[in-house]
Amino acid sequence: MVTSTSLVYLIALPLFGSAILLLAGRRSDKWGHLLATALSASSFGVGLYQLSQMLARPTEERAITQKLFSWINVGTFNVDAGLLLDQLSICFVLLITGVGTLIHIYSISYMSHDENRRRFFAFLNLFIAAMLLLVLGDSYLNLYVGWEGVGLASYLLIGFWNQKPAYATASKKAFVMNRVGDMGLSFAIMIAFATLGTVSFSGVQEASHTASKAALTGIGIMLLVAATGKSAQFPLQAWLGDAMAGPTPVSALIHAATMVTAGVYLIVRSNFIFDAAPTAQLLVVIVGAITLMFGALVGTAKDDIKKALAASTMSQIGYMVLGAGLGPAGYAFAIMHLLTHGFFKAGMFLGAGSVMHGMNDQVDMRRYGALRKFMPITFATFGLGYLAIIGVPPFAGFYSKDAIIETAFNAGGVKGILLGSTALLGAAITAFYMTRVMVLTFTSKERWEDDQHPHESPLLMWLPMAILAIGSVTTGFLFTRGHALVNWLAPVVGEHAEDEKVLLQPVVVSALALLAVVIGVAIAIRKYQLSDVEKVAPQNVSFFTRIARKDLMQDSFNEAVFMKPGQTLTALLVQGDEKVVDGAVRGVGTMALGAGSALRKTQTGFARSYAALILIGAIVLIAGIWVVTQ
Amino acid sequence: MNALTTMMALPLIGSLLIAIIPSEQVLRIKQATFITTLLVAISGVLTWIKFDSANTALQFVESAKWIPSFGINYAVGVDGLAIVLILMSVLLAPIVVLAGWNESEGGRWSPKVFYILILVLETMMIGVFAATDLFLFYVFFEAMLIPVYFLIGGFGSGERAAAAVKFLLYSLFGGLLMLASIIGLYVISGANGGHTFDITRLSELHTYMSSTTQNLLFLGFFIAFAIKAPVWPLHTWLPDAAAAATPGTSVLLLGVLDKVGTFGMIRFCLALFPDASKTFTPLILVLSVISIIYGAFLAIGARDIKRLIAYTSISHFGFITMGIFAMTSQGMSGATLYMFNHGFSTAALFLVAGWMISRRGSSTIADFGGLQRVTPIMAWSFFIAGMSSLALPGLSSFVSEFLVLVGTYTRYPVAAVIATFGIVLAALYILIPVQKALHGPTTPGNENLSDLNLREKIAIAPVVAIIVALGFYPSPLLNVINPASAHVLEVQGFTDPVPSESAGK
Amino acid sequence: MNPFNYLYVAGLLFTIGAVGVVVRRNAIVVFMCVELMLNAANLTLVTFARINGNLDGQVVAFFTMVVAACEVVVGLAIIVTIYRSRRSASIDDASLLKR
Amino acid sequence: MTFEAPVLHYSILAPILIVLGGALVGVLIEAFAPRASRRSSQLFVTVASLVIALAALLRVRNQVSVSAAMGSVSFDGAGFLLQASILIIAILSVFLIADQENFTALAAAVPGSEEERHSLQADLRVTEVYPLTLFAVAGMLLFPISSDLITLFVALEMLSLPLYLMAGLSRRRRLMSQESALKYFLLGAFSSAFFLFGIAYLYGYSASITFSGIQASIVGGSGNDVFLLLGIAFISVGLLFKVGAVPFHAWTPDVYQGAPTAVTGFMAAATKVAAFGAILRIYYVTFANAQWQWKPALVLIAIITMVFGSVVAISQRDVKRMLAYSSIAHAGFLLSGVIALSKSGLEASIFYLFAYGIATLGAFAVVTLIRDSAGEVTDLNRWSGLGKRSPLTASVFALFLLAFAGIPLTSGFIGKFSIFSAAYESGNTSLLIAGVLSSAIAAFFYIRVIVLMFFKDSVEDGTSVVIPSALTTTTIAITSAVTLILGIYPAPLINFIATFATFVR
Repeated sequence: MVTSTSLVYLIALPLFGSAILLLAGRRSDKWGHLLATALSASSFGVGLYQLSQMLARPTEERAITQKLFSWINVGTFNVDAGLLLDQLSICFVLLITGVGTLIHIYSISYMSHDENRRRFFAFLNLFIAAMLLLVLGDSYLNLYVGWEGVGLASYLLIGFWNQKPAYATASKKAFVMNRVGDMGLSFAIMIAFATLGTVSFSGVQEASHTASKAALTGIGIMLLVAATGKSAQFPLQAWLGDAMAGPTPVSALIHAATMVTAGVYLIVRSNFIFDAAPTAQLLVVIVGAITLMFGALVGTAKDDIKKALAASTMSQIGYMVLGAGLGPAGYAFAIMHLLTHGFFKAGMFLGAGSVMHGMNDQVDMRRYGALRKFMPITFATFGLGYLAIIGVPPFAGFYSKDAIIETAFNAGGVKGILLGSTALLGAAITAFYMTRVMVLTFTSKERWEDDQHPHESPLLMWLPMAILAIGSVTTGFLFTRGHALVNWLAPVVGEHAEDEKVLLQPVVVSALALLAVVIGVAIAIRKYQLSDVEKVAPQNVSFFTRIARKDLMQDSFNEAVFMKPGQTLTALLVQGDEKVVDGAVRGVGTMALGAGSALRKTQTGFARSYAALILIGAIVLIAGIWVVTQ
Repeated sequence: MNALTTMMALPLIGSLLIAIIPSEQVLRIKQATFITTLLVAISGVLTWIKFDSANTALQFVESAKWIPSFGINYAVGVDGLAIVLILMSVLLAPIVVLAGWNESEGGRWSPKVFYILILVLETMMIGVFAATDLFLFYVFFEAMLIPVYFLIGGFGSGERAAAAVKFLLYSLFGGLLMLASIIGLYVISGANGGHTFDITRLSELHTYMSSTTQNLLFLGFFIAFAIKAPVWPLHTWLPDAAAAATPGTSVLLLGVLDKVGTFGMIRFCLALFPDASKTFTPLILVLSVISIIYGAFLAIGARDIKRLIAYTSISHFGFITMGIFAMTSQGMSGATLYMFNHGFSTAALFLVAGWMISRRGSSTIADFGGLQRVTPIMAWSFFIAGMSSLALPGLSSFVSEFLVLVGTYTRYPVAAVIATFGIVLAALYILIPVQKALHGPTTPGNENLSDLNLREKIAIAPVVAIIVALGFYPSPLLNVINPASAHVLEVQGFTDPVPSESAGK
Repeated sequence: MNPFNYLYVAGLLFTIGAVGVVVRRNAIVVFMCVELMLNAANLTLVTFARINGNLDGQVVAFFTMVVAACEVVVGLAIIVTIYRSRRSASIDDASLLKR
Repeated sequence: MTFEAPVLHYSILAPILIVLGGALVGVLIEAFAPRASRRSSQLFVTVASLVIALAALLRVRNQVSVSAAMGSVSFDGAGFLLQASILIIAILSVFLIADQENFTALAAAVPGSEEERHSLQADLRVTEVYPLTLFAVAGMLLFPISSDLITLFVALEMLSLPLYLMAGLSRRRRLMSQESALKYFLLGAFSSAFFLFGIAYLYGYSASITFSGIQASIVGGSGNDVFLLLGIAFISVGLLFKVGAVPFHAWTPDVYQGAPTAVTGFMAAATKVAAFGAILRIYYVTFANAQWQWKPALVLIAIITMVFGSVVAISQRDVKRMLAYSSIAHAGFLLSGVIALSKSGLEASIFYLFAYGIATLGAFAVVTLIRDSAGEVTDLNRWSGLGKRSPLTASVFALFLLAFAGIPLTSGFIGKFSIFSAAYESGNTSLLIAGVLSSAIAAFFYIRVIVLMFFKDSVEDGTSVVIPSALTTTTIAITSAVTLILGIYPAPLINFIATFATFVR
C-alpha cells in the first residue's frame, strides 16, 4: 500500500490551532478566530491536494497510509499511531474540513459578541482535528481516540454557555450517553483482539474471511451500539435534542453535518464485518428504520426550530443507517445521503442560526412568520436546503434518499417491503414537518412582538449559507452521474452486482416518493399556511402530539429505567458503606473495647479473689495436665 | 555509591539539614526541602535513563549484611516495574512540595516537622520499591506508616486524629498478618537451605510448601496489600484519611503508598506463591470488579470533593488488581502503567482540589459553582485532571485502562465486560462534580476567588504535560515495563491466550 | 504404717490452708494459712525423705523453716503498717487498687 | 560416713557475693553512718557493687560449670547473659531509685500522722531501699543459675521479700502503696507455698533435688508420674505467678500501680528477666523430656495471657496499669519462647527479655517525669497534649510504646520477629497466630496513648513535665538509645547472644 508523509498535517494543523488558542489564552483574543479559520481552511487545502494526488493514482493504489510511531505495543497487542486515507475517508475529510471551514467563517460573525469567542474557535479546531483522526485512523483503537475526542469537543461546545445549568446538564447528558456507545466500541475492540488477534482495519478485514460468524456478529452488534450512541440512533438518541443547547454553528457542524454521522462511517468502514454477520446487519436496518420514523414523528411536534431540525437530523441519519444496513447495495448510497445531508442540513442550521440572530435568539417557531420579507437570503438558502431534504428533484436529497428507498424496497421479501414502505412513509412525514418549519418561519403571517426587528445577517454569515445551498443543489446530481460515487467507493465497500430482478423499478420508486412528498407538503400547507397558528403551543392536543412533543417519552423512559434506579442504588451503597462495611470495622473496635472493660471487672481489688483465681488456676492446671496425659 | 542507595540517602541527609535550620526560617526550610526533592527527582530520572530495559534481571543491585544470623540483608535492586514506580514517586515529591507550599502552616507542629516527615517518607517510598530483601521491604512497609500517620494527624483537617488512627490500625493489622506469613516463609526457608529473605531465593520455596500452607501465607500477604491498595471491602480507611490529610499528603498516600499494595501483589504474592495466586485469582477478580463498580458509585454519591477522589481511586485500584491477576502481558503491563498514570492523574485532581478548597475554605462540592468563570485556569486544570481520571483517549490513563481491559478480556471476558461499565460511571463521577463546581452560575462566596498563581501553575504544568505526553506516546514507559511484566508471567508459567479465530489458525 | 497416709494428711493441710487464704478476711489469719501450707509442704518433704530413704527432703524442710521465718518478719512488718494506717487488719478493706 | 568440705568456685559466684556484700555494707551504713551522708554513700556503694559485679561477671563469661557450688549452681552462657541483663537493668534502675522524690520519708510513719509531717519537715529520706535493692538483685542473680530446688526456692524468696517491702515505700498515695505491698506479699507467699509444694512432689518423684537428678529420672521414666505431674504443676504456678501469666497475673496491675514508679520499673524489668531465666532453665534442662505433660497446658496459658493482657489493656485509664497489662501480654509472648524449646527459642527469649526490660524501664522512667503538685500523674487523660508541652519526652515515650507494639526500627520488632519465628519453627502455629492477633489488639492502645499525647489538646490542670535529674536523664537516654539501636542494627547483640546462649546439663 502506498505510504505518505503528509497525512498527519490534515490533523496536525487544526490540533495545533486549538493548542495555541487554549495555551495563549486571552492574549490571542484578537487574532485567535482568524488563525483557527485559516488552519481549518489550510487543512481543507491539504485535503484537496490529497484528493488530486489520489485521482492521479490508479484505482488500486488510491488508498495511502502513514505510520507515525508505534503507539501501544504490549505482547501481541500492537497498535501503531497510523493513518489511512482511502476513497471513503477522503469524502469525510473534505466534508469535515470544507463544511468546517465554512462554519468557522460563519462563526466569526455569529460569535463576534461573545467574550469567549477565542475559546469557541479553539474547540472548533479541536473538533476538526478529532473528527479527522476518527476518519483517518487506520485501526479501531485510533478511531476510538477520535471517537471520544469528538465526544469531548461536542461536550465542550454544547456546554459552551454552561453558566446556564440546563446547558451544562445537556452537555453532560450528551457525554454520558456517548460513553455508553463508546463502551460498545471498546467491547468490539476487545472481542476483535481476543478472537481475531488484531484491531487494525486491514487486519480485521483480512481475518474476517476466516473468522466464525459468532465472533463477527458480536463485533458487529457492539459496533452498532457504538454507532447508535454517536449518531443518536434508537435507543441512544435522547441526547441530540438537548445538544441544541450549543451555539447554532456547533449544531450545524457537529450535530448535523459531521460528528453524528460518524456512526454511519463506522458501519460502512466495517462493511466486511457486517457483510459476514447477517444478524448484526439486520439489527442495523431495524435500528435505522425505527430511528428514521422516530425522528420524523418527533420532528412534527417540535416548535423550537433547532429541535425540529435536530429531530430531522436524527431521522435522516436513520435513513443513512438503514442504507448502510442494506449491505454492499446500500453503503454507497448511505455515504451519498450523508454527504448531501451534510450540505443541506448544515445549511439549514446556519439558516436557523441566522434567523435567531435576526430575532434576537428567539427559537420558538410560533413566534416567527413571514420572515421571507426580512431575510431574503436566509429564506433562499434555507429554502434550497428544504427542497433538498424533502427530496424534490433535482435537488441533492432527491438522489440520495430515493436511492436508499429504492434499495430498501429491493432488499427482497417482506423485509424489503417493510423497510421500503417505512422509508417512504418517513419521506412523507419529512416533507410534512420540514414544510411546517418552512411555513411557520418564513411564509405564514408574522407572530413576533413589536420589539423584534428581524434583519438579514451580515455577509460573513450568509456567504457560507449560500455556498452550502449551492452544495445542496448540485451534489446529488454530481454524485450520481455515471454512478460516480458508487464506483469511487467500490474498492472500499465492495462491488455490488446490479441484481436483475428488482421489486420496483427506480422510476416507480421515484414516483411513489414524489407522491409521498406532495401529500406531506399539502397537509402541512393546509394546516399552517392556510390557517392561523397560535403564538403558544395549544395544550388541548391529541395524546399523540403530546408524547411527540415529549420526544416520545424518551427522557421519561431513561429516567424511570436508568436514572432513578441508579440514584437509589447510589444512595443505598453510600449508606451501606457507612453503616455496613465501615460499621463492621468499627464494630470490631467496639467489641475489643467491650471485652476489655468486661474482663477488667475480674480485677476486683480484693486480694482474696486474686488468691481464689490462683487456686482455681492451679486446680485447672492440674486437671488439664491430667486430662492431657491420661 | 549505588544509585538507589544514593536516592534513598539524599532525602535523609536533607531532613538532617532541615533539622538544624531554626524552625522560624520557614522559607529556608521549604526551599531546602524543594531542592532536596528536586535532586532526588533528577537522580531518579538519570537512573531511569541508565536502566537497561532489555535486561529482565534486577539492576542497580546492592547488598550488605544486616542481621546475618537471620539471613537478613540490606539488599536493593530494581526491575522494570520497580524503577517505574520509583520514578513516579520521586517525580511526585517535588511537585507535592511546590504545590502544597503553604499547607504545612496551621498544623499542630511547625512546618519544619512537616518537611522532615515528608523527606523521611520519601526515603521509605524509594526503599519499599527498591528492596529485594523481604525483611527490608517489610521494615519500610511498616515504618512508612509512622510519618504518614503524623502527617495526617498533625497537619490534616477535620477528623484528622481519628482518620490517622484508622489508617494506622488498618495498616498495622494488615502488616501483622503479613508478618505472620513472613515468619512462615522464614521458617520454611530455614528448613530448605538456610534462612534467607532474598526474594529470588524465596521465590523458589513454593515447591516445598503444601498447598494449604501456600494459600495461608499468600492470604497473609494479600490481605496486607489489599488493605493498602485498597480493595473492597478493606477500603473504608482511605476516604477518611484522604479527606483528613493535606492535599500533598493525600497525593503521596493515594499516589505512592497505595501503590505499594499493588506492587507488592506482583512482587510477592505472584512471585512467591504462584499456585496460591492461581487458586485465588477468581476471588480477587470478583473483588476487583466490585471495587471498580462500587468505588465508582460511591464517588458518584460523594458530597465531599476529597472523598470523591478517594472513591475514584478505589475504582481505579480495582482496575489495577484486575489487570495484575488477569495474568496476561497486556493486563500486567497495563496495570503497572496504570499505577504510574494513576499517580499523576490523582495528583492533579488532589492538588487542584486542594487549591480550590484552600481558597473557598470548604471541601463540599455544593459550595463551589461557576468556577470556570471566576478562576478559569484552576477550573480547566481540574477539568483536564478529571478527563484523565475518566481515561479519555489521548490522555495517559486511557492507554493503561484499555490495556487492562483488553488483557483481562482475553482470559476473563466476564470480568472485563462488567468492569467496562465502569467507564460510563467514570463519566458520571467526573462530570457531576465538574458541572457542580465549575459550571452553572457563580455561587455566592466564590465571586472573588483568585486564580492559580505562578507557583501553582509551575507545579501543575509538569503533571498535565506528563498526562498528555504519555497519552500519545507511552512507549518510553511501556518499553521498560514490558520485559519485566513478561518476565513475571513467564515465571508464573503463563502465556497470553492465542486469538481464538486468528487468520493464522 | 503406710507413709503415704502422711502425704494425704499433708495434702489435706495444704488444701485447708489454701481455702483458708481464700475465705478468711483477717490478714494475720490469712498469713497463718499460708504458713499452714508451707508446713504441709514440709510434711510432704519429710515424708518423701522417708520414702526415698535420703535426707535431702529433710534438708529442704530446714531451709523452708528459715525462709518461712523471714517471711514472717517481712509479712508482719507490712501487715502492721497497714493496720496502723487503716486501723483494720481486714484485707478486704485494702481494695483501693482495682479494675 | 565421711564429711567432705564443700568446694566453691568463688570466681563464678563472685557477682552474687559482691552484690550481697554491697548489701551488707549498705545495712551497716544504715546502722552507723550519719543521716546526712547516707544517701550519697548508699548510692555509691550500690552502684559500685553492681558495676564491680558486672565486671566480675564479664571475667567469667566463658566459664561453664555445674559444680560451682556443689552442684546447686550451674553457670553457663545463658546464665551469664541473664545475669548480665539483670545487672545492667539493675544499674539503670538504681539511677531512678536514687531520685528520692519517689520514696516516703519514713516508711514506719502512719500516713497523714504527726510523725510523717515531722519526718517530711526534717526532710528525712529512706535509704534502706538501696540495700533492699541489692538483696533483691542478689536473689535475681541466683535465681536463673540455681540448679537445685533448694537454691531455687531460696533465691525466689530472696528476690521476693525485698520487693514486697520496696513496693510499700511510695512517697505519695501511701495507702495505695502499702496496699500493693500487702497484696504482693500475701499473694507472693501464697504462690511460693504452691512452689514449695511442687518442690516436695518433684523430690518425691525423683528422690533428688538437683535438676540433673530430676531430669535423669524423667528420662529414666521410673517413678510415679502423678508426683511428677503435681510437681511440675505446682512449681509452674509459683513461677508463672512471678512472671504474671494469666490466671496468676492478678497482682500485677495493682502492685505496678501502687508501688513507687522507680520500683515498678525495676520489678517489671529485672524480675521478669530473673523469673523467665529460671523458667527457661528449668523447662529447657529439667522438664524438657516431659513436654508431653506440660506443653499443651503452657501453650494454652501463653495464648490466654497474650490475648487477655492486650484486650484488658485497651480499657485502662491509668498509664501504670496499662503498662502492667502490656507486661502481662509480653509475658505471654515470652512464654512462646519457652515453649519453643529450641536454641533459637532460647536466644530469642534472652534477646526479648533484654530488649523488653530496657524499654519497660525507660517507659516507667518517663512516667516519673509527668507530675503535678500531688506527685506523679498517671491518669492517661491528663497526659493529653504532652507532645505540645514537651515534644522530646512525648517522643521518647512514643518510641517505647512503638517498641512494645513491635513496630520495625525498634528493638521490640526484632524481638517479636525472632520469638515468633522460633515458636513457629518448633511447630506452634497457634502461638504465632495468637501472637499476631493480640499484637494487633495491643497496637490499638499503644496508639491511643500516642494520639492522646500528640493529637489531643492539653488540659491546663497543673500537670507538667519536671526537669529530670541527671541520673534519670541518663537512664532515659540509655534505654531509648538501646531501644532504637537494637531496632536498627541488632546484629552484634544477636550474634553475641548466639555465641553464649546454651544451657549446661
